[in-house]
Amino acid sequence: MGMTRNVSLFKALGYKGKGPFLTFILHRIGGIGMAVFIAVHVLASFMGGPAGRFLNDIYESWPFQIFIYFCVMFHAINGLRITILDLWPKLLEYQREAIWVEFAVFIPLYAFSVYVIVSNALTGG
Amino acid sequence: MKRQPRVVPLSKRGFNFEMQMWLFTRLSALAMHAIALVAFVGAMVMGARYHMNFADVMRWMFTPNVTHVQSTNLPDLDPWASLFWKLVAMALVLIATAHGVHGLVVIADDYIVKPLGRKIVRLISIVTMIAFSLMGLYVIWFS
Amino acid sequence: MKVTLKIFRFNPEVDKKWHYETYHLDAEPTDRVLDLLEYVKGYIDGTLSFRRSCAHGVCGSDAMRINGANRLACKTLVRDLGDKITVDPIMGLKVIKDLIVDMEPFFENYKKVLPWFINNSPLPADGRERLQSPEARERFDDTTKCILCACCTTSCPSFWGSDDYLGPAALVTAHRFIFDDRDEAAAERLQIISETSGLARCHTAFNCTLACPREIQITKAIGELKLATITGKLD
Amino acid sequence: MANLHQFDVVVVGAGGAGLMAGLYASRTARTAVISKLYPTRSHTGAAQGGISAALGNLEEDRVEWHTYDSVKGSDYLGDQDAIEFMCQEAPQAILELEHMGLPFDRTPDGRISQRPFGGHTNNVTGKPVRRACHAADRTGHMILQTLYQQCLKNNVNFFDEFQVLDLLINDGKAVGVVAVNLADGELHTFHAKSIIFATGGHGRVWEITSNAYAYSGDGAAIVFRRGIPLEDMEFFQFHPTGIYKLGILITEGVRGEGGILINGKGERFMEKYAPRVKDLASRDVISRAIYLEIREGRGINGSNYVYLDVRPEVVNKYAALDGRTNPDGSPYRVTAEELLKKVPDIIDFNRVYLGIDPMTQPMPIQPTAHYTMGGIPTNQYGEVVIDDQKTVFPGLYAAGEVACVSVHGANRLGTNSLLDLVVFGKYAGLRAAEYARGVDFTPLPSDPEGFARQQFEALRTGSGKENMTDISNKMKKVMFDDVGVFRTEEGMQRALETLRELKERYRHVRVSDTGRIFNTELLNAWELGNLLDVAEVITVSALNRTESRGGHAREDYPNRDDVNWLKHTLVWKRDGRFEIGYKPVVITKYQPKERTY
Repeated sequence: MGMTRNVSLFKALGYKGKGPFLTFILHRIGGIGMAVFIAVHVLASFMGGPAGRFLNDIYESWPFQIFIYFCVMFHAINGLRITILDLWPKLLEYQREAIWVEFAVFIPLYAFSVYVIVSNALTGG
Repeated sequence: MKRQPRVVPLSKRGFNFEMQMWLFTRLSALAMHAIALVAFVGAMVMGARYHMNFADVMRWMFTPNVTHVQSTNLPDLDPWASLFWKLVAMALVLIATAHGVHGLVVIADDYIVKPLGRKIVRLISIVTMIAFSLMGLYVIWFS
Repeated sequence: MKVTLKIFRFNPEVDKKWHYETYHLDAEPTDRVLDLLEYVKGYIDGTLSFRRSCAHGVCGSDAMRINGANRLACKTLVRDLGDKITVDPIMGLKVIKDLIVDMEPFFENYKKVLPWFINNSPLPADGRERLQSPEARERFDDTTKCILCACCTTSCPSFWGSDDYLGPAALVTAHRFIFDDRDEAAAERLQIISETSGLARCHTAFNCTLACPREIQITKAIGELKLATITGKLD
Repeated sequence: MANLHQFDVVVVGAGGAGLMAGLYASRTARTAVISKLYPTRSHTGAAQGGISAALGNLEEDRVEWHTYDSVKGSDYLGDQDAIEFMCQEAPQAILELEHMGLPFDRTPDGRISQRPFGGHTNNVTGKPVRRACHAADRTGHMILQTLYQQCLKNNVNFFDEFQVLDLLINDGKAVGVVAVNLADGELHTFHAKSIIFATGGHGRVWEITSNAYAYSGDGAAIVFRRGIPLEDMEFFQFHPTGIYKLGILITEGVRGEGGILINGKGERFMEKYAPRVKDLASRDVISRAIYLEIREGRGINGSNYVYLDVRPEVVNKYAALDGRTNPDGSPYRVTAEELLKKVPDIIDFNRVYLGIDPMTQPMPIQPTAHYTMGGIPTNQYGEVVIDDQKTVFPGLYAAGEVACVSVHGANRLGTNSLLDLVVFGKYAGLRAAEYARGVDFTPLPSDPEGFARQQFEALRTGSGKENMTDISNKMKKVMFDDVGVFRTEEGMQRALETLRELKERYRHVRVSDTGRIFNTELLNAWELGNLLDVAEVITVSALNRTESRGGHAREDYPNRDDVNWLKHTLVWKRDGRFEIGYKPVVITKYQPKERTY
């Protein structure tokens, strides 16, 4: 009887959460992105040879760099927010402000990184 | 009215593996931030200001391993390849692998509910964690 | 004002698949979404099914997803939504009919945290109340407000993943008892909620806190529980 | 019959009284609680202000004072033996709730906190007394949650979202109930030794009401159809302070904390109507005062509402004028922050529904239909008594708002409703279990589901075209206009005619949903039938009583008439006709006298 639990990934992403929900999603994306990158990177360094160099070329390309910088920076800054709030739950009442601070730190930092990456790519390093 | 402080003894407060890993995830995050900071300060002391660009400093902070900076214009690679940085980089790899693998387990826990499934995930994760830690250590030691 | 109301419809006896039905209504800005649903049911389509009772946000019957976020239909006013309103059932529980979902898993999770007062010590010799300071009472005041509407639990991404997660509502209930200094089963409860299906699955997405119609600081309550498992301190 | 269940005790309704009865019965008997809502959705949860008991935690208070206040509040129609019993049991009942973990607010020395409430007085000084035990303005919520939790702990069998449709009687005894499982539309028969009705009131008969949609008088209508009389149905309480137009309740606790009623001319008008306790007079008195102010054009902007003002500066001003003091003798003063702690939900309601901040603006209020004083006649042990000879109907019990003990008489004292359901819920549960221990199951009548099925099928398969919302709205309007705060012969006759017209139309009501799964339309149609039946009984009773007393205020008979009317009304329906009987009011210590505040 009835429909099964009605949560597809699409539906879940469609939930109108606010800032913290978005950061939660991005944190996961960042974490998984990094895990894959580091795994491949370590594997490539460990193996060496042509395969390693091929992988090296991929993650030295600028679009990949933009992606992985996002993963690292966002995961790190958001992780710091979560850690601070988690260890001092009293601060959780200020979670809205915490999100603002987080973006105030992340956006300029990441924008600068993207600028550097893109300008390096355009000038050929 | 006077109140007795209420404290649950360690064995009964539910501080089990799950919560230990929860705490570890937070503490390891702080540790990684600290290591990145140390790497950054170290890089500045070792002359990164004159010889490296932003991207290279970032890469060095990400893992303070000499291979991450050897293609830059640094005149003297020796301080960057010291035992100290090797140990720092290896500590980071160990912490990061544990942190990351546990993160993946947490994600898997959200979707895999059956006890057997969870056991399998944990088994795979432990194997993966050890393998990648060893590979990481190997790469750093011999670079 | 003219309002376009889009409602999730699913009749298990007729439909294979759900669909949206759109209604065009006249509404006052101060109308509750519940008033609109009642109007549709009363004058346009009597088969529309939803739960409701008190109609002013204290019974917790009419939790639904309104314009994408969980709220109580009786506590959400048209003026705060604009003229396009979409109503869906809450997520993560089986849809039985239209906006009615199967609440059993939700209550099952609630029952897992021993949601009742436990104190097996003898009563005060004079037979009167157990004493409790106003500060000690204040400690768990926030979490006594829960009306079990399920807005929080069904807004939680971990709960969407699987209903094995106890969910915010059950943890809020655990908090209400664990931090009550008259209760004696804090240790038992802490051990129940610190399992994989409990605290560790809270990833602080805050959807629960923002969805709560009683404005309970749910994430904070769960945060305090997490620390309690580590420090053991219940003050 | 596939769906037959057998229990010693079956409780119908899972509000405060039902859960209390279920909890106490389940200690010694196999008990089931059947409810059309999840228990935590019951309307007990909406009760705000408090539950009274002469605990004397903050100042001197006595059970006798509580008793007298209740008798006086009831306008001398309450049965004094029952009131004495309730007030005597009150402190123990409150303490038991505390022992079950109910989180009452606390005094600085750790005891249950109490606050003043309408009609609660120190009988010596005549000043308001702190008697209402409270948990912020969520006392009912805490009671409901605590009792539900204790029932879970005690493994009470819950049948959630089962609507009871019929009472089964065999051999002059109550032997069971028939219910429909809303989830799949299946009928279930519950065979029991004792049956406790705790289905709540019927405030949805009126247009402006603080009551839940679920308050459709199901219990009263079901037993009435089965030949049980209803008592004192003309008495219904209109709470003076409902949010304008919506009817959502603003607790008397707001006035207990110092809130003041203000008319369109900016006057504190309660000084005229109740010179001694002013804004803390009994509810019927204040509701009528508001109506009179409005009628004489002193509503806000000449409209039909007045203000309830709880802005701290106003509270402090009038508290100083009244010479109000704290328990330690210092002058009473409040800050916005303290008020916010004491009545948080009220402030929330105002912000959500009116966009008003009560700390800076007064709240627009009007009287709202609130509480059923009448109902199924019972004695103080919850046993249903079916005539003036105290004849008990075997196996049938009632408690809570659906019952008429009668402790509320013509007007209920604020906070006595929660007390009523706790005390009489408990005793009904205990008695029902005790009775069940001593008897065997009486067999069910043949085709037990027949009557229920016939009612349901008639609605489901009817070919009528009448819109039920229309019928319902007409009923609510006529009841509010003509059988509301003030009543006249002419108005009530008109109401009765309209009701009979509506009942005729109801026979042709259209139910478009023919499904079985969660057919809420069918359910609502059935509930409307109950409301119409109950509305008719109310009007018939009210027309019959040619006096004014408590919640029953007639303009054509403005005075209380103790010579002719110091008696309870009983109404039966026999062979399609109403029969009215009476039973005497029990008077022990308190002789009727004029009621002033």
